[in-house]
Amino acid sequence: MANVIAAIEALADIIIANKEKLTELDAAIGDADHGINMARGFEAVRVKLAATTTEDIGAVLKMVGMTLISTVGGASGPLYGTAFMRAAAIAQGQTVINNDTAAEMLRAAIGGIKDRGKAVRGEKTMLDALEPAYEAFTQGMAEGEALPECLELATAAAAAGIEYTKTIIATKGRASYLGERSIGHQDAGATSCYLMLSALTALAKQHRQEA
Amino acid sequence: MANVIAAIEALADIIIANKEKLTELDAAIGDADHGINMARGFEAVRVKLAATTTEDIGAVLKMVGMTLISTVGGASGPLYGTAFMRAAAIAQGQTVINNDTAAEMLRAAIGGIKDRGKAVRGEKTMLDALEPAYEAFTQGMAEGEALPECLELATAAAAAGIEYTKTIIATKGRASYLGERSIGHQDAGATSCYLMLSALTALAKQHRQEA
Amino acid sequence: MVGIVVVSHSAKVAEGICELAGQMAAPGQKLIAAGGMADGSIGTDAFRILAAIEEANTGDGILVMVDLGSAVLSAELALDMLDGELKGQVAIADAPILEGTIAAAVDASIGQSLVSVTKTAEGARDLRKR
Amino acid sequence: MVGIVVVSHSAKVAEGICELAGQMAAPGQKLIAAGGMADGSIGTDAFRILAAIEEANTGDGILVMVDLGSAVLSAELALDMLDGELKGQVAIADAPILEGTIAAAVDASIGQSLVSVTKTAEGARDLRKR
Ligand SMILES: Nc1ncnc2c1ncn2[C@@H]1O[C@H](COP(=O)(O)OP(=O)(O)O)[C@@H](O)[C@H]1O
Ligand SMILES: Nc1ncnc2c1ncn2[C@@H]1O[C@H](COP(=O)(O)OP(=O)(O)O)[C@@H](O)[C@H]1O
Ligand SMILES: [Mg+2]
Ligand SMILES: [Mg+2]
Ligand SMILES: [Mg+2]
Ligand SMILES: [Mg+2]
Repeated sequence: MANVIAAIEALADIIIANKEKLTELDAAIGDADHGINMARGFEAVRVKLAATTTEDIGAVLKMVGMTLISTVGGASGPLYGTAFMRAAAIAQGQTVINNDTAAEMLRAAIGGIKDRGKAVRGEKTMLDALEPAYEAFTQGMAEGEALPECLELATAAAAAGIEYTKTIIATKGRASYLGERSIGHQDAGATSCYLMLSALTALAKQHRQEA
Repeated sequence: MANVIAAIEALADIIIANKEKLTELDAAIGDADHGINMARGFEAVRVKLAATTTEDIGAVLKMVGMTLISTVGGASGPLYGTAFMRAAAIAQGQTVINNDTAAEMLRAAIGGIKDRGKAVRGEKTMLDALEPAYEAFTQGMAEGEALPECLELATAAAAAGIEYTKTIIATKGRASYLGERSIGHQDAGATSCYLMLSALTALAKQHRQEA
Repeated sequence: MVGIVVVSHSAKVAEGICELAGQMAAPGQKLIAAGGMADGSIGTDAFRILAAIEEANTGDGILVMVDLGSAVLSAELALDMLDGELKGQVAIADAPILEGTIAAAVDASIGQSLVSVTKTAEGARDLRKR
Repeated sequence: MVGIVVVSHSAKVAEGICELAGQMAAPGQKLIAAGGMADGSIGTDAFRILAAIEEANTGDGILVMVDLGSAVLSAELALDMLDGELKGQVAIADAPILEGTIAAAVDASIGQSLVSVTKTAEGARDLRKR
């Protein structure tokens, strides 16, 4: 995998590029700000990243988490913020990451989102992308796949998770105001999760080709 | 009784002179604005009064009611506003007022306050000054007293009503937030009622002396 | 869509609530703030409420949200000043002002009736925040 | 006196509520607004909440009032960032933000405990406006 700075840049790029799409998804069943929130957060991350010199993955992820907490503004701020902070704790002091550590980081991030948001799978949230993604990732590992393939499997599972969110009622977050009327719409937070995983997949593949 | 303009001026004078006292009373068990509210209202009434030429008591009282509604701001705004409007309806087209009409105006004003505020006597509101005042006024009439004496009796009854408000729990208005802790404090709105009655009494007596 | 009027003693509160509810509402949703007094003081003014009700009126009914008991007095006085036909199309919600307005805006935006929107606003009392 | 922090997605709402509650409160009562984001956007920011909690702290406990579920997430995150001792003195009310803050301010102003003030805030859900 490329270095952590490049990875975070890739996340910022894909989120900012999809600002409008994410906002539109949130407009249908929420308050029309998920893209705005996340883009504001990752714009701030980009600024901090420009001044970052450490290669400590934990330190960089912690910076990302803190920045999202103070700039995103919506529920996704404390949720992604906590997720990055928890992943940071796992990667503390490390400069390269193997499959096992990556899986553990993803697991810790999901745990953070669950602790913070008290949601479970099936409530039409980012968890409906992330939990299947984690399962697919570890499944890939068990089958001996390398990091790019594991990430690719995770991304595909997250995409399926997005489709699944269209079929269920939101019971957490603002979309729960709509009750049954939230059916038929995909969750914005699940979509931003998917986008980030897909950006990491693309980066990992490109990095291997270059290597 | 002097003309209606002089009467309203007397009300404005006494309220504005007691702005701080009324605010202090409201500070103890409310939100510290009754004097500010009422003074703002009667300052606006003064301005309107300067441009008033009609001697129609109903028209002047209606102007007073409308002005209080749009400038007082607190509960006392719609309450006194409604009271003046109801009294105005009784005095419509009249330029002098006898005891009977005065009593009817007071009764109508009280009815307006009750319709608007849905309070009854004993809830620590302006009604605890006004209802005894009305009873004393009509009692004085029954005993053949002239308007100044009737007003004097009404004012004394209102003063007793204020004392009574110290002994009871507020169950309407902001003071009800305090529950039992409202005991021991006198009601600001009952006090502004008393002040207005006392100003009218003084004016009526002075007018008779001058006559 | 049922129009919504937000009456608060504070102009800031009324405006802020309308902004928050507006985020959750359909584009054409009327959310009219009637906060504070004309001179900027804290308080409520029945004439401002009256004007807000007229502004919120699209023919589908109007729900008035209030912050405190004294705002109810001003709102009811405003109703008394309305002409009979419009008066019958206005309801005052006995609901938490912020939570009720947001819930009501979501309901009104999908074209629910005044009765339904009022019930939704009043039901916001039972929404849990966590 | 228990300090009170008002967390809203809207800076206007948080400030306005603090003004309204301040009218009913004793002079020394801490009422700290933590509304909106540092750049003025609508949202909540756990670091602003954290700073507000510290500002509201007088040693008698702090009650945090929130507008919407996502404000709870930021408030709980702020609590997680507090040192252990202070963290134990902070409660987040599951109460209507405006009505609860006013009731809580009255209760806090007469020196009631954090448990009592929290209960009063949460009881505001059952206050009727008329
Ligand atoms: N309690 C929760 N647990 C997990 N995810 C949640 C929760 N609440 C909301 N979300 C996610 O956050 C997304 C909304 O983020 P965003 O629009 O930025 O915040 P807000 O809803 O506060 O405006 C939702 O699409 C959902 O995926
Ligand atoms: N429902 C009511 N019926 C009659 N009088 C009331 C009612 N509510 C409040 N009042 C009177 O209004 C007075 C308070 O007026 P004011 O301080 O101007 O308004 P607010 O309480 O809104 O700040 C109280 O002292 C009381 O006499
Ligand atoms: Mg959103
Ligand atoms: Mg939002
Ligand atoms: Mg007052
Ligand atoms: Mg007031």
